[in-house]
Amino acid sequence: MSEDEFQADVLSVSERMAAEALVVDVEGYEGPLDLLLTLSRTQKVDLRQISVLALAEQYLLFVEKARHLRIELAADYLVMAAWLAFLKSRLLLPPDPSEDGPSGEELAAHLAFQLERLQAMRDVAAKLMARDQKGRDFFARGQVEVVERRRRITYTATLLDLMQGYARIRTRDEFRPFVMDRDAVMTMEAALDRMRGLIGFAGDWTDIMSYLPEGWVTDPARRRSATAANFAASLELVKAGSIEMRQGETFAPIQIRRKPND
Amino acid sequence: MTDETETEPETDTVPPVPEEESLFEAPPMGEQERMVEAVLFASAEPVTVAELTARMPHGSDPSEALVHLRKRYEGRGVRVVKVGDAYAIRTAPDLGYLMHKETVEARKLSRAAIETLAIIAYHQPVTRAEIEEIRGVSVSRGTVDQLIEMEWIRFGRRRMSPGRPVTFVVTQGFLDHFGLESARDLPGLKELRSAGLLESRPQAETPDAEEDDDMGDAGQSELFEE
Amino acid sequence: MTDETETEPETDTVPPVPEEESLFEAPPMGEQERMVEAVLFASAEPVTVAELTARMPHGSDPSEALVHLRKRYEGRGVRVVKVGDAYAIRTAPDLGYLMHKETVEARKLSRAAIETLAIIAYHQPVTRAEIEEIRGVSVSRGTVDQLIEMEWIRFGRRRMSPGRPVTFVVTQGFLDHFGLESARDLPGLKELRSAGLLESRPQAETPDAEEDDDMGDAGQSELFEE
Repeated sequence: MSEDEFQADVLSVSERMAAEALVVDVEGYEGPLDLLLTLSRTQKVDLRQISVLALAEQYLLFVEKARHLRIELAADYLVMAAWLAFLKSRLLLPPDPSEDGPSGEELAAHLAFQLERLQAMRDVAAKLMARDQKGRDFFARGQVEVVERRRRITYTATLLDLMQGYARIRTRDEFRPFVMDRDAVMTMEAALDRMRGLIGFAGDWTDIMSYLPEGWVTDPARRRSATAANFAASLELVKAGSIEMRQGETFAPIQIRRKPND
Repeated sequence: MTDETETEPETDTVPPVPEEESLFEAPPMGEQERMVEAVLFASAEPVTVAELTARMPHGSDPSEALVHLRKRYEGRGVRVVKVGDAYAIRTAPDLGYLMHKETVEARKLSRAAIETLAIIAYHQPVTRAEIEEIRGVSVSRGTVDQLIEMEWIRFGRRRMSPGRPVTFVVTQGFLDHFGLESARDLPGLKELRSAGLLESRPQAETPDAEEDDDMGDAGQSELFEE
Repeated sequence: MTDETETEPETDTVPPVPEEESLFEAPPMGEQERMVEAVLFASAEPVTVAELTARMPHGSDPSEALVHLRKRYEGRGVRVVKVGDAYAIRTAPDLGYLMHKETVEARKLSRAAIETLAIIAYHQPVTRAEIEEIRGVSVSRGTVDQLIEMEWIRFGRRRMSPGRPVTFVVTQGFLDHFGLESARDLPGLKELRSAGLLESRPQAETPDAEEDDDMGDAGQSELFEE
């Protein structure tokens, strides 16, 4: 494989078909580096001797094809394409003395290194998985012995338990803003409890609003909640038969009194 | 007591191991003994001769292999015993006193204890009041006592604040148990989340509100900044 | 280390167990070997030398007993293996085919999980960012989560670099599962190292540059110093 400009047109039929297969298979790649590694195999040389320029060409061709076939590529594939286009220009153009930073050759060397390292990790991963494994090739004691029944209880927890326990608490905190602010809410139960105690004294018609507890009258939010709670509680008491309720006309004050004949 | 040389088990009775064993020829007795040994060791239950026969290559004679194996383990720390009509490897009775470790019954720590422990680990030194504030519920005395008894937490220095409350810190034993070099190595929320250990939830505006200024002091809270 | 009288540890004839052993004299080595044997047989998990010492009578030297015991089991159906700083008895791998009954269906690991595991093992301690740099793709939470849950990896020490990222390392459970004495014994580790593939960037021409000054130095490389 030469470092020369790599022409799409000179691809053989089989190569083109291979490239198309790559595109169609794009789902199967674990990111741009994985794709580059696969492409690099078509060069049939040791990764140390790989032509990064040719590889960049292949990759850009791949992206071009994908676009042509209207296949959406994930952003990181496009980022890699942009970077490779940059690398290509660095490799082809004479170095600009005013430019600092790594040279094209250095960038290319790093990419080759990354590919070689990824390939190496794949190789050792395969070696690792090919080792004898516990529970498959060799085995631990099947019958752990319990000789003396001395009942000593220990408590255990794993780091995972610990971290999840902590996370549980912390995320509960994060949640706090979404919890309703209980300060300004009066429940019907609370109103009911209160009114049951007060109603005994009210033999005459009294405005329901006078039953609002102290501190719940001025603040609009609290007043709204307390009014609703008191009204609901009053309805409950009417239902229970302990009070009567009336309203002269629409929007007139609502009045309640203890039911005269107990 | 056996008297074969240890490393060459099969020398006495067993013929030399044939390079290529015939498909229908039983493995040498030394090999059979190894097989029985491995099966007895790995089985959760005592194993019958019938079962050994079924598992071992055709033509094997587990009964004979068992005789050799039992002899080999005579006087050792473990021995081959007959349990009903099955066989198992058991600790020599005189060494039973070494086994108490295995009789320990492990139970999961309660959720309250785990949470309390976690708070101490992440915020140490921390007072009881602070633990309660973070958990949002009061901490029972039993929980703290249990953790102290397990030697996972201990009293730290008193806080220089009104009432001089005691603080709690985690112990070396705690670090050993959890395989940590220091409490600082505990992962932060963000890391928990990115490791998938924290359910992600649709967060409102703040994707990761990491502020925990409630304790404001020099505790481990800094771990959550970033 | 105590200087116990060399009682010919491998004497096949075990000396009669002393009825009453002196409080301050270690048991004879043959006895110690039996004890270690019994303890290792009784446990499914690897047992550390420290734990053996704690359980055995005062003055015992489990390390020496272990040397004898390992030798005794060479070539047998089960063998003594070293796992990190602990020891365990495991069946000989060539007999795995007899154990189908005990075989546990291995959880199928994804390709991403296997690669991530290998990267952690060979580069440990390693940060998430470094794993991503090597794989060229972001590490999904599920992957790390799964490996932690299998207790093959754990959080290691924080890296002393900006952001103090947590690192991942492999566990004793990992070593046990893959039959490794230590992470140093990972297949192909030496070759990778001399090829400079455990560094974070390509090395200069010198194939084995002595100093690796960049952040990569925290990696497996340190295992080789000493």
